[in-house]
Amino acid sequence: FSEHRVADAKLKVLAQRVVHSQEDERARLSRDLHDGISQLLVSIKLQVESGIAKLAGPAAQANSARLSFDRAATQLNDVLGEVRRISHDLRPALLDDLGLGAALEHLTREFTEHALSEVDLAITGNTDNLSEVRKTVLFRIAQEALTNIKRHAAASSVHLTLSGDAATVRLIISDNGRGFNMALIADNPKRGIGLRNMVERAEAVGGTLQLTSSADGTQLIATLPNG
Amino acid sequence: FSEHRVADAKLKVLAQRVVHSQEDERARLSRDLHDGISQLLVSIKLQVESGIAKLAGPAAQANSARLSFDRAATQLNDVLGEVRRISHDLRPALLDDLGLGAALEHLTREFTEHALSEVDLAITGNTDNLSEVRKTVLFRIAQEALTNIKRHAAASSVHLTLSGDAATVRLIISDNGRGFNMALIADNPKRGIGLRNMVERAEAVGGTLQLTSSADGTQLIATLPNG
Amino acid sequence: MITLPTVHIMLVDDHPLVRDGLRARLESIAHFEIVAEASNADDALRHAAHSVIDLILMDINLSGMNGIELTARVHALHPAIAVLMLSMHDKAEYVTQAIQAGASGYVLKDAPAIDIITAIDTVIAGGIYYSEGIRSQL
Ligand SMILES: Nc1ncnc2c1ncn2[C@@H]1O[C@H](COP(=O)(O)OP(=O)(O)OP(=O)(O)O)[C@@H](O)[C@H]1O
Ligand SMILES: Nc1ncnc2c1ncn2[C@@H]1O[C@H](COP(=O)(O)OP(=O)(O)OP(=O)(O)O)[C@@H](O)[C@H]1O
Ligand SMILES: [K+]
Ligand SMILES: [Mg+2]
Ligand SMILES: [Mg+2]
Ligand SMILES: [Mg+2]
Repeated sequence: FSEHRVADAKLKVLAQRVVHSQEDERARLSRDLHDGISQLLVSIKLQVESGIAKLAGPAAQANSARLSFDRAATQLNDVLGEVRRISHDLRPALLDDLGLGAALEHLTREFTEHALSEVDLAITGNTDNLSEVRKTVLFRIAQEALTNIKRHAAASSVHLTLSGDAATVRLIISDNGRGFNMALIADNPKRGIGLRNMVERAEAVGGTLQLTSSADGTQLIATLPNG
Repeated sequence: FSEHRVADAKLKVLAQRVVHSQEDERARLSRDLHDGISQLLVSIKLQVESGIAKLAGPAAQANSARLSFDRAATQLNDVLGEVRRISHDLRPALLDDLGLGAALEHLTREFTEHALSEVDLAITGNTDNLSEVRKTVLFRIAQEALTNIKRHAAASSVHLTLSGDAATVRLIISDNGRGFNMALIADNPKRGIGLRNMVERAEAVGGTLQLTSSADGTQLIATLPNG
Repeated sequence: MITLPTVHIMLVDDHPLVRDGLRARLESIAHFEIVAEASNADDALRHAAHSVIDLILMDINLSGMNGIELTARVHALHPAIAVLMLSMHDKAEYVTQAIQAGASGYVLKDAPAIDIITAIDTVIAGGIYYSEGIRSQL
């Protein structure tokens, strides 16, 4: 009975967290679109319209019209970049277009742009038969793991390995950073949700996530059925 | 032990469902932005740039330039409308700007535009102190309930009541439609997720959801702590 | 040639590029003059108290006090200043509350800018103006 209760409590906490995180993401996206994209678009539209109005006026205004259009063109590039950023964050089109390997390459490349660590990625065996949802799960795990390394590890080197055989696909991500005390983290009521998300995601698609950490670094192994 | 197992299995199913639905939502949004918004923006940018090029050319092209800019301005209005729609679907700004009452008014007004049923909404007492997340939960419950009524109830009249006292906030949604057999629905492995989502959302924020249905109609009562 | 009396306008919007765009478009109208800009309620109220302003073009989403509350405030303190809402939102609930707060019109940001110009002239002449996109909702 008490175990039932524990599981029940766990369920409630999970449900609560899910409601929060999904609504938070929606609210953030909605604001990004409304305040970021829409307002920029309004400004671009007004520039174009004022350029048109100036063209219709005395010839002396032609130069000023030209300036409005130039501005609009520049701002259009900005807004395009912003829309692309949002849509990539949501789902890297790469994953659909080129598959998991290319998407991981893209992630590691992006990582080296903003971090001081060396990263390498090795891909062996076959992962082409992996289902869409499992690909997405592995991609999200890699995304969160690299974010954690950037934020917490202070590592000088990071290795990613993706390997597939007939039965399973395995993603290993290891760093030589400062590591962390897993027991302490698990007990911290204010702890983040990244690690827990990873575990839940892996388990939700029939897989497992193993984590080991020491002062020599952190290693994470996600193992999913290959299919 | 077996109850523990049941709860554990429930947990896994929930987690799996969440991973799927969130990724589906993200993928859909990402596509909307990438295929809908980005492509339109690229086309607008080309219009503006070709207009600018024509302005720099012989005077005869001034009219043609003007046409390019006009088209760009029109398309900018289209893209703005589209961004607004996406952002509103994610989270109606009304909820933040004008509160839960106005957001429910909006929902019911939208409902009457597409449904044949009569709807009325009564708001009594105070719900201003309700937390952001509880407001969102009640809004989502009303959204799903009205969608269900539209799709399944064939009701001629629908009542919504939002009321708040010192301790609790209550949202009642009732219709006089054909109702459904709750036991049968619960046992159906192919059943939808709308009702389950409502219950989970209400419980996740410390509330309850009561559902009763008969051949005379369906009634749903969500009760949350007021705060 | 008919010369219309100058309309002194204040722009209230928290997005600087939107203010830039509005200024660019409205300044090409001979009898419009942008005399002030504000990105929040405090600045807007200060300008309203110290400058000659005939009309405020008012955004709804401001950080802090929103544009509808600010409209009520301006309406109470400076009843001679006309307020025209300029908003991304096309929902009737916003329009109703804006009018209750004392706004004389409501124009959508994604309507053609000629709409804003017509609205300003209409409101200054004592009329009330709504964008096409919301007339159908009221
Ligand atoms: N690779 C790593 N190296 C060192 N410490 C790590 C590493 N990964 C995780 N940690 C530690 O584990 C903690 C929990 O990680 P988790 O991803 O769950 O949360 P978070 O990153 O703090 O916040 P968020 O919810 O944004 O992910 C981190 O705060 C950090 O202390
Ligand atoms: N107001 C109602 N009147 C009549 N039947 C209803 C009503 N609400 C729900 N139902 C019945 O209960 C079932 C389950 O509803 P639920 O919202 O969980 O799933 P759904 O609407 O079928 O699919 P979705 O997952 O898209 O919500 C419906 O299929 C319908 O048969
Ligand atoms: K002018
Ligand atoms: Mg993290
Ligand atoms: Mg449903
Ligand atoms: Mg704003």
